[in-house]
Amino acid sequence: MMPESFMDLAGVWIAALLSLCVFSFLFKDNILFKITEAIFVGVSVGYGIVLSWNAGLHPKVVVPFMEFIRNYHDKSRADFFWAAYMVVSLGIGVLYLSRFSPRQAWLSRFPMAYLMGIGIGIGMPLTIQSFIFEQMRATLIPIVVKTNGALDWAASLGNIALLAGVFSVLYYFFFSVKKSDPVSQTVSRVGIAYLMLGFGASFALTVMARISLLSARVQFLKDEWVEGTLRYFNLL
Amino acid sequence: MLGDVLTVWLQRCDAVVFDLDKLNVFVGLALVGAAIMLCVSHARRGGAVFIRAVPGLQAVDDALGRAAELGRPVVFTTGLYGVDDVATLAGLNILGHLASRSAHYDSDLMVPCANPVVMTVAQELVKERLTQAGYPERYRADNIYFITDEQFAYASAVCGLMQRERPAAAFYLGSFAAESLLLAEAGAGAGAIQVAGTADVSQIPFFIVACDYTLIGEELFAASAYLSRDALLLGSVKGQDMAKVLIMAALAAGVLLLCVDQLFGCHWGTWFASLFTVTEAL
Amino acid sequence: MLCIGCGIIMLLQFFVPLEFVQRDMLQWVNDSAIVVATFGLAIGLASLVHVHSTRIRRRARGWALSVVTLACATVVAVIGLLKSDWGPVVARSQRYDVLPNGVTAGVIEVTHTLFGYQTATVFTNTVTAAGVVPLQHRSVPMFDWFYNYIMYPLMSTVFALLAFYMMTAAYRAMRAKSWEAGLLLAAALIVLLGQVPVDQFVRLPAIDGVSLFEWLKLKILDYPNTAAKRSIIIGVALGGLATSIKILTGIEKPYLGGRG
Amino acid sequence: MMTLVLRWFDCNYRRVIYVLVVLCVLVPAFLTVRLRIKPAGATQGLYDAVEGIPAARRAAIAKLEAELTQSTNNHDKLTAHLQRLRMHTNGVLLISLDFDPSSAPELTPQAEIILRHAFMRGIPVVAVVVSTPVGAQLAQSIVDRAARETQGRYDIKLAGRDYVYLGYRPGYFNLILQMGEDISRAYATDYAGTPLHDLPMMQGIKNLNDIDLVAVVTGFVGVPETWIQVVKTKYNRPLGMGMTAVSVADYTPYLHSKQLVGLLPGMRGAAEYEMALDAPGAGTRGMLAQLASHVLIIVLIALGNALFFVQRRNRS
Repeated sequence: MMPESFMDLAGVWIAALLSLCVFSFLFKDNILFKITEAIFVGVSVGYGIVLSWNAGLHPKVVVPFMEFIRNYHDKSRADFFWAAYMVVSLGIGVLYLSRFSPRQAWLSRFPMAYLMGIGIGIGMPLTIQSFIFEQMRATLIPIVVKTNGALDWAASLGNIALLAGVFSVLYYFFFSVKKSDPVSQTVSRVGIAYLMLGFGASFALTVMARISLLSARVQFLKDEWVEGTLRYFNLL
Repeated sequence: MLGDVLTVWLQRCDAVVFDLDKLNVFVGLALVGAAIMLCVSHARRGGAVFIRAVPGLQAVDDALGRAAELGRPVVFTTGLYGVDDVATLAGLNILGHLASRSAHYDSDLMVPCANPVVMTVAQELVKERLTQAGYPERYRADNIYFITDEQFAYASAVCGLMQRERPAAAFYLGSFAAESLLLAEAGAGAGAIQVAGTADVSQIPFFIVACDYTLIGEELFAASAYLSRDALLLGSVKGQDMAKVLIMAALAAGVLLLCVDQLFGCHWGTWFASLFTVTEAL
Repeated sequence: MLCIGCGIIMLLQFFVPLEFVQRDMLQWVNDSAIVVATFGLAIGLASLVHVHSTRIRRRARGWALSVVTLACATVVAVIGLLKSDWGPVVARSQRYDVLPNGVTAGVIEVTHTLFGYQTATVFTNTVTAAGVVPLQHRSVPMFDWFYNYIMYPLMSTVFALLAFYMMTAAYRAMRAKSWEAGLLLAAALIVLLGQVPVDQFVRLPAIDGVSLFEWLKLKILDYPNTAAKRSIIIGVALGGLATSIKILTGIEKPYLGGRG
Repeated sequence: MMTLVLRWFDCNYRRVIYVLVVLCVLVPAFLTVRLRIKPAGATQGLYDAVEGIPAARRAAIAKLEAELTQSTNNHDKLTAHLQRLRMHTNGVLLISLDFDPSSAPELTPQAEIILRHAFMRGIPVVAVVVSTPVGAQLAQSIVDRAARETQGRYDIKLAGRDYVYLGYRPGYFNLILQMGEDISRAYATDYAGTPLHDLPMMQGIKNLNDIDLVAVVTGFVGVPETWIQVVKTKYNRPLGMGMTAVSVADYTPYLHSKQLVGLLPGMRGAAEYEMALDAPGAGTRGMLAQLASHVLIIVLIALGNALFFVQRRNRS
């Protein structure tokens, strides 16, 4: 890979040096990492501001609102409601600024409550639907499986193992039951066993993805930084 | 006659105000809600509720005490997400209880935030709790601050914070994504006692491996009840368990019906399973 | 109160089948949340500026870093918010795209503008005997350059630190201190062995057409992993619902400083 | 002496491990070793499907010709279809590169080797991105590079003639559904803005029926289901996939139920594919690093446990 222009070459060098500074943190916290961290935080905050304007507020609210004001005479009733709602939202948002005055700070609770209420309200039915119901439907499997009229041992045992796991883990999570008798203790333990096997497996499963990330960084340093620079100056 | 009227009426309703395809979700929500509210009202009338020990939470006091002894700060984070995320709200609830307890110790409670709204809620919460506990002067607004909402910029800033401030205890309670292990390993490197809890299934293994105590999934939501020992909150945990009993019963019934299907070739189980389908609007 | 009201309205809207409610109203609420959250961002920025400016004023340890942070944020924000035709061109370059057989396929012209938000690429296709040859004009705002050469490399490098941290975490904490930890360890080892082609180096029995460890890995993923995940998800959903109900009914009010 | 070393290691184990990890990843980056990996069934399935695209096209043409001679109804429609099929006698591959930079390290080698394979066999390629705007530029560079660096039936692979890159459009469910009916309804223009009817290659490709294999390389959950629903269930076209190692386990059932012709698991899938094609590349290099790191982590876990048990015995 060769940088296309001088700006790209400069960029690749900056990117490479910043990457090395981040890796230096592994050895020891040092001034280079501190500078990199400051740059990272700063740039990302700036980026966040630009994004929330250019990909959120501006196209979704400001542009339609301006358009509404310009052609308000041929707008439908729904559009009027929308505009009014936006003005109200603006009002709720402005209440946030009351935080800057110590005496009126309690007003800022309204926007917080408003955002929380919306989030919770939208979330509740979706939780039931996509978490509880979906998972329950997936768990509804028979413990006796027949294929072509004959008992399918492997499938049946597999289903039993799965169901035993789901029930015992659910039981492990019971909070208000005193689990002092040996039966419930055993069930809880089976639950923990399932949990631990599951966690160990997921941990190990992600190793590959993380190593690929590191490989990609190393590849970047080798291909684009070292080889790219050499190619740019026709040394390779 | 009455049936006809009802059907017509229901059909009309279907078109206007209520989506009958989603009736099952409504019933589910109502059942869970009823279970929780029943137990809460039972608790309000003075019914005692037992709640089992949650290992991570017993360590909270030790961790806070240790921080005070060493004169080092305590770091608390709720993760990347905003207040529309329930796990974040659960984390904030715990932050409230933690603030009440840490008030007696006078150790710095640092809350670096990745979401500005969470920051404002956290500030309000800690201030209120410290005032209730009688130490309003211990509230330092600068300790609860916004860093950035970018995942890895936030993670690197918190890693740096861990290395420089060397907190005695670190709490990660809320919603986390891939940054979970970055935070937890940086904290472990700084020698902090770490308590983590998240509802995000894919991040629990990392916390389990790297932290001293981990609240697994649902334990995060029960934590505020456990810490406060408040009767109403305990009641709601009981309600949660009741709802779980309902779900387990439904599962058991469904599995049995499906077995009957397999053995006798009928379709009761499939019908039962279809109760849990929701037609997705495309 | 507001919280309860909004919550219940949004909860009920889910069940109303009107197209207006299902599509437009959700959109509206989304827009409204964007407006309100923008003020939240303003508060967050105020907090950021306050923390850093206090540090700079007091000349606290590392105050120069605070200057760097604030400067970077300002520069990126200004560059991204201004329109691209307001500012000067920072750099201009031309490149001939040469194919492996030596034919010049086209000219790519790149300009870097100081201001602006998105890269604009204009293609002018010219048809020649060899087929379609693109002539490309690309205008890259510095904002985009910042993303490509500062933000993205930093994001992926910090993400890549996880490769190191996984190793240390595994070494430090994956020890068979108890039977639970032992199970976790065993599952992890089996899956690790199943992930890489071990059977190329060691002769292993094969089951169902895959090598032993891979078979074991699939079984662990199919049964314990799925069972654990499912129950956790169901539990978490219930816990979430309980917390939602507590907040909607005012048993817990985080925004009012807890109970009361 | 031994205790001294152990104590030193206990203090500095982090740095030692970090150096080892760097070695594990750095050394393979400079090596091109031919790993003796035997492609697993799932990988071989996708390889065979790509390899078999020209044959599948010939079969499809023959079947349609036979149908035309036998029946008379739908004559115009069938003739038009046959004409389109005859324009690309080598068949057509549709590839979707649905990943963003975070999963790109694992998935780029997969996409690259599938593209190279197609280009080597002279199979025209339609490339799309359906689920992430961020990935559009990335995907373009992958497709362009594969085209530039592959020597195939034609010396040079040209955009518009040998491959078409359509870019990203929002709303993936409807997008995929529309592609089944008419690709030009889903994508009016290609990524560069040229209308599809101006592209020579697209004359012979109207919808999914003119495509012999759909390959989806994706790092998102939910997107594969949609592809399966539309491509397999609705239009019954062959479908293969490439995924990150993490999400593969969730989709193996589709492989067993024969809804997918093949499934590449992460970096390993790419390496196996490269071996099947006998063209070691990024996947093989990556796999070498994976192998080394997996061995390292296993050794570290073993070492940690050994030290733990030794310490415990010493104490008791």
